[in-house]
Amino acid sequence: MKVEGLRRTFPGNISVLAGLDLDVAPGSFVALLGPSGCGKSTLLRLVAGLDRAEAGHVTFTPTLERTPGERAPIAYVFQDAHLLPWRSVLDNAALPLELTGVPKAERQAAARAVLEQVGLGDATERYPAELSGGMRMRASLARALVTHPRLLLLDEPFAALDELTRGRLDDQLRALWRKLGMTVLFVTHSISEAAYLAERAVVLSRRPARVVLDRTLELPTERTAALRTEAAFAREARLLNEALEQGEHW
Amino acid sequence: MKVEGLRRTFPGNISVLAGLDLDVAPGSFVALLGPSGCGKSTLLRLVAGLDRAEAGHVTFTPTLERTPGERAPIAYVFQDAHLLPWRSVLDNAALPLELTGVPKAERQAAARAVLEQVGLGDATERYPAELSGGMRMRASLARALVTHPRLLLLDEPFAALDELTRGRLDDQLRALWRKLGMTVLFVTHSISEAAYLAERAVVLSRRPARVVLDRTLELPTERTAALRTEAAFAREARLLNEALEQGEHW
Amino acid sequence: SRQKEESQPGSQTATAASASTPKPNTPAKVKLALNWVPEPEFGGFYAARESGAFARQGLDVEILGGGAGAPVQQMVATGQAEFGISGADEILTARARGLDVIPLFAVYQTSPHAIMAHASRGAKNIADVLSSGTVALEPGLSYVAYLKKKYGFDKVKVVPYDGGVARFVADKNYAQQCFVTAEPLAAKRQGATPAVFLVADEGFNPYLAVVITRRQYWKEQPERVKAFVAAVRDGWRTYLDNPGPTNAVMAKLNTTMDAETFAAAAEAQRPLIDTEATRSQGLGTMSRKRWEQLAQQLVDLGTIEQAPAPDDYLVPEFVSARD
Amino acid sequence: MNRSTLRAAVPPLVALVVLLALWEGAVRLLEVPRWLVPPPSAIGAVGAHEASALLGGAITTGRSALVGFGLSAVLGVLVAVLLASSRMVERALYPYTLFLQTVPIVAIAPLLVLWFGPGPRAVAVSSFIVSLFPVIANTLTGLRSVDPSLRDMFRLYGARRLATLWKLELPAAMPHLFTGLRIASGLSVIGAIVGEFVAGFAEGSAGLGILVLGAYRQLRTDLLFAAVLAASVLGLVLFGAVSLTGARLLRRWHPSAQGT
Amino acid sequence: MNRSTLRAAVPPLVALVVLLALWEGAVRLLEVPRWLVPPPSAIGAVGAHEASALLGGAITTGRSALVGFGLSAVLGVLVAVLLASSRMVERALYPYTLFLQTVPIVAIAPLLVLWFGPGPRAVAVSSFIVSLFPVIANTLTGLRSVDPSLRDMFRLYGARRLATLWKLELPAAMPHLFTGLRIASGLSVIGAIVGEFVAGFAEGSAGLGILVLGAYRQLRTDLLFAAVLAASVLGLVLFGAVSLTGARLLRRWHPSAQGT
Ligand SMILES: Nc1ncnc2c1ncn2[C@@H]1O[C@H](COP(=O)(O)OP(=O)(O)OP(=O)(O)O)[C@@H](O)[C@H]1O
Ligand SMILES: Nc1ncnc2c1ncn2[C@@H]1O[C@H](COP(=O)(O)OP(=O)(O)OP(=O)(O)O)[C@@H](O)[C@H]1O
Ligand SMILES: [Mg+2]
Ligand SMILES: [Mg+2]
Repeated sequence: MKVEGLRRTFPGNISVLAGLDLDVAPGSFVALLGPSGCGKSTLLRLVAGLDRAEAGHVTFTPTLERTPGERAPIAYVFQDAHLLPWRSVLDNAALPLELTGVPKAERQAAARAVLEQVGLGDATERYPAELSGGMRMRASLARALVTHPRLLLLDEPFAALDELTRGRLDDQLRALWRKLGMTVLFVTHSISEAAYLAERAVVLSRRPARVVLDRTLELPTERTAALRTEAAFAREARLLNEALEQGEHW
Repeated sequence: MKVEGLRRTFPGNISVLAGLDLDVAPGSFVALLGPSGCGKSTLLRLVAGLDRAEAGHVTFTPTLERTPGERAPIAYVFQDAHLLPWRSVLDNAALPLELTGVPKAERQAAARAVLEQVGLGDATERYPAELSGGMRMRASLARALVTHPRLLLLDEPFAALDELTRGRLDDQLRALWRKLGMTVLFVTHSISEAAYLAERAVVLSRRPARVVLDRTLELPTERTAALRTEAAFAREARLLNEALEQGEHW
Repeated sequence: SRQKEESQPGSQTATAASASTPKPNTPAKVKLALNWVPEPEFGGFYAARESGAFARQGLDVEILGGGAGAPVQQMVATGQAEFGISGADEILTARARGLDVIPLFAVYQTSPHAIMAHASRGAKNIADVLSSGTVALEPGLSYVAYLKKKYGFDKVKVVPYDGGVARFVADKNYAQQCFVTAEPLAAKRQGATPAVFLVADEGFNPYLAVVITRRQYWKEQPERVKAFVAAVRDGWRTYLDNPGPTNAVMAKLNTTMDAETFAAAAEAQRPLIDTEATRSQGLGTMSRKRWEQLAQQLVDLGTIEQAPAPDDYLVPEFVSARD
Repeated sequence: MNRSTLRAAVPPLVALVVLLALWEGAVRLLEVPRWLVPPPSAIGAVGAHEASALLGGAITTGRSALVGFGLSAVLGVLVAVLLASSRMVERALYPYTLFLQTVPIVAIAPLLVLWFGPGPRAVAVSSFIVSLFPVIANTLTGLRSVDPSLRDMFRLYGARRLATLWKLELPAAMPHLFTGLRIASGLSVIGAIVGEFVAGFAEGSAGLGILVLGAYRQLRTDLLFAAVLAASVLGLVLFGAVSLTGARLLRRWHPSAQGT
Repeated sequence: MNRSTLRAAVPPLVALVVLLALWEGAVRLLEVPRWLVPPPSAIGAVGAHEASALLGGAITTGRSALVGFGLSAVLGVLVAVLLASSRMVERALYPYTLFLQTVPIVAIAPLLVLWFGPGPRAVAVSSFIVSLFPVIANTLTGLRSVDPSLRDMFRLYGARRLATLWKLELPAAMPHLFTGLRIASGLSVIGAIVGEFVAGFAEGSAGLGILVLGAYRQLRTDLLFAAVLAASVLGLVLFGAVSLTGARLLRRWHPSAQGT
């Protein structure tokens, strides 16, 4: 995936991206950090093709056209849950499969499995209005994971979760990535989460977003809770933190 | 504030609170932790009087009736921003004052000041749909702070914010609390944030929520970033973490 | 002497009335409610206004144009208007329902209600028309009920009358109810050749365009009512003599009707208004016997339960004892 | 008919009784003539006396209204979907759908009768024309009000036009759509009655419109009111059916149906 | 009239031209008799010829319709607010507001004429009655659809009933309300015309309803169509004004007005 010279300005002359470049190798796990309002969500939307840039473009090699039989090439966990209020959690999670024509029994089984993974196994029949904030985000995550996408875009999926749940889902996400090898773009505000999860971290500056730091993390592939206390981890976290502070004052 | 035997069950026999007791001295700063979906938001809603318990009650001493001239006795930062989509950020932040009859010039000045504090000084004229997720939460926070409430309920207000902004707002919130001496109930998923901010931490178990740990933190009143690296801080954090893990398995 | 006055020709009555009542300084304001838009059917009323006949009687008359289903009788009964225009059968029905309205002056001596069919069918009378094809009739009208009772509608297909003549023009086997001064002219204008048969010739002939007032008003203002009737009679005389100027006035109010149609309709209705009876009794005359006969017919049709006593609603001043 | 449905019927019935009592009292006290505003008791009496005519009329009219309403519901949604397909199409055509609503039925009745023949068909078409626009207008607003983020989500997952319509737009538009149907339910009855004024009388089964017209002509105000009330009951039945369906469909997720 | 307004006017005008061309062509090709469906050219000709009568009629009718529409808008919102005040009140009274919609105007015309006198007043009331219900129904749905969390927020800050109504419920109901007003705009014109059929004729200013009635009687189909078109134009003007106002008010925050 190659992002070249991306420019996006909102009405009112609000320049969010002013020529951003980013090159992401297939199968890599990239964490995206940056101050609130800097343009992370905007970038993700542009990558997903949900918004149009004034200049620049995003190209995918290999192309991200849907292949026959594939569930969905891209999945996106939005910053807000965006569930369909008239559907149960199960039917919400099964939606992407439904849209690609997977038979009912199969898609429900798949949705149930992934809901179990995110800890919503006992809430499959509830409606979004009956969930807590964190449960809604988890349902939304399940909806994204159910498709086994080739490109997974996550916009602060775990912000509303307690640290235990979050840690558990971190581990699951990384395991899934290692198993399936999809490309992951992960927006987070948590430096330690970024360091723990990603292979590579990109820190953006204040609006208009520019790349302050683009670093391949020097950490082992196998990651466990123990990693968080290691020196290498602390160094990476410090580097990220410094870059963030630097980006604040750009 | 005294919570006694609070019980709340949602349709479908979902017991969320099954007799919860909590005693909060006026002017204290309490952090509330617990797994996702355990009932924290429900508890806050009950305390705010937005929901009715089947049993038990919440009493306030001194009473929380609005005194003449007071802006609003309670303020609440909801887990989702809940801004009025048809109002600019400024008018959203000024809303509670508008509802208590503060004259226009005065309330706009107050709103502008508090928006400046949360870093939205240059977005006052924008509409909610034109904000990033983090900016929306900050606008919502500004709306709560503008009233100088006697009881401030915060439901994960900083979850969507980057760590720098979050740290800055943490400090501001604590400064405000020390200056005004209101009672604060602060729901968060971040153990370090809880330890850094609060005088006292309450950890809840899984649904139905029970108090696993209720501890007055042994930390100095004066808190700076340096505190985070001290041993006392680490100890408190470890205690909270243990309680959370314990609550998971209850 | 009353009777004598009545028997005199209309114009003389008017002069006599105006001579006997001193002209008030400020004319009395009254309202006349029509049951349709301005058309030759109401020519005499507009003529009375335009020629100054109302003014000479000390009246300032506001003419309220109506539309389809204008509730004229109710307006008169409740005092919304002092005078109104209605049909004799409707007046009797209204009385049976408790509206105390009384007839004063009948414009049409012969009812203009008719059935029209295409001349090409060669029908000689209504019985012929009703023996085949389609006929459009409006439910609830007393003359329709009369025809039904007399001939039955077994051989003809009855469809609702829609107020227009479009389907008539389109269908050679289509007949419909009509007002001799209206639909036949419209149909002719579109190239059809209608044959028109009066319902009156079948023995059902209610007065039409009858001026009514409220009994209460007659009691309180007998002179004014008489003056009004006199002016109306004057107006109709004026209109029958020379409809042109009044037509021009009405054409301004009702722009949907062109000058030729106005003239043609005025001509078509003349024999229905100016009859042998009016030549001897004066325009607008009504006979007690015809009212009684009509009342009996309505009872026979089941429209009303019992015939009202003639003395309850017929005021001798306006009714001829002769036939 | 379960318990809660029964309970739901109490307030309108209480209101009805209060209303009727006030009416009867007012008419008696003010000595309003019966031919002007008959008291409910008189209307009830004539209603009982003419029960079979009224029932027959209600069935005839109700059938036409139901067909008209059904057509409106189906075609209204279809047209709204078409209009919602692009702003261009909406701008070009939406104003003209309004045309249907501003045409006095009486003016196009001859065309209706020519095309559909006198009787129930033309009446149903009249009912349809009169009740169509509210369905279009409300459904269109509903389709246009879909949360853009949800739209994005569907686009992302490669949803086809039809799937987006079926699984996103129409469900999201439901609350609006049902408001449109509620309005259409009443209008379809009035459309049928007005249609009957002009085009409706198939021998042997006079609809309420014919009854109204006849009663009006004959100044039988009590019968007139009875027929009008029968029409209202028809409208209420349709309205109630629409509302119940709506409440049932929306109950678990839309605030407008909460607490019903 | 700025540029974007002008640009917005292009699609409907193009649609109009296409429509008229099709119509003219069809009428000529199929040799439809002029008294049945006149071609647009004939309607245009008679429209030009009777321009002053049509204009006068449109002004008379328009005035009544405007008054009726205004009353509907104001009272409709008030009634909806009343109904929204409690489920009990809604259940008890909402069905009866439907009554207004199912009453054939002809049936209550005598009452209207008696209470308001023949002429513009009664016509305006007729327009009002016909156009009221959609405003009620839509506003009510709108008021009921307010996000419950926003309601909570207002409760928390001790908002009084009136402030909640004014600052939360009505703004939130705006998209629904404007849909109701759009429907009411067309209905108010038809209500005025039907009112004129029965009650409308004040000297010197025959409304479009009277023109329609007369033209119909005289089988002047071209004039009839011209009058009906004039009525539609009236409706469109009202509709356009409502839509523009709505779009302006909702532009910055509601998806239904985005991209207009
Ligand atoms: N209206 C409702 N109907 C049914 N269940 C509900 C309803 N509202 C909340 N719940 C359930 O109550 C439980 C507690 O919800 P609550 O929002 O209080 O959780 P929470 O502690 O705030 O979680 P989170 O950290 O994820 O926000 C959840 O299991 C939720 O599914
Ligand atoms: N529709 C819009 N109109 C105007 N400005 C917009 C619009 N959408 C986004 N913006 C602005 O663009 C900027 C970037 O927004 P974006 O959502 O990408 O931020 P973000 O990096 O995701 O922030 P956060 O971490 O708070 O979610 C913000 O300043 C926001 O106000
Ligand atoms: Mg964002
Ligand atoms: Mg919560």
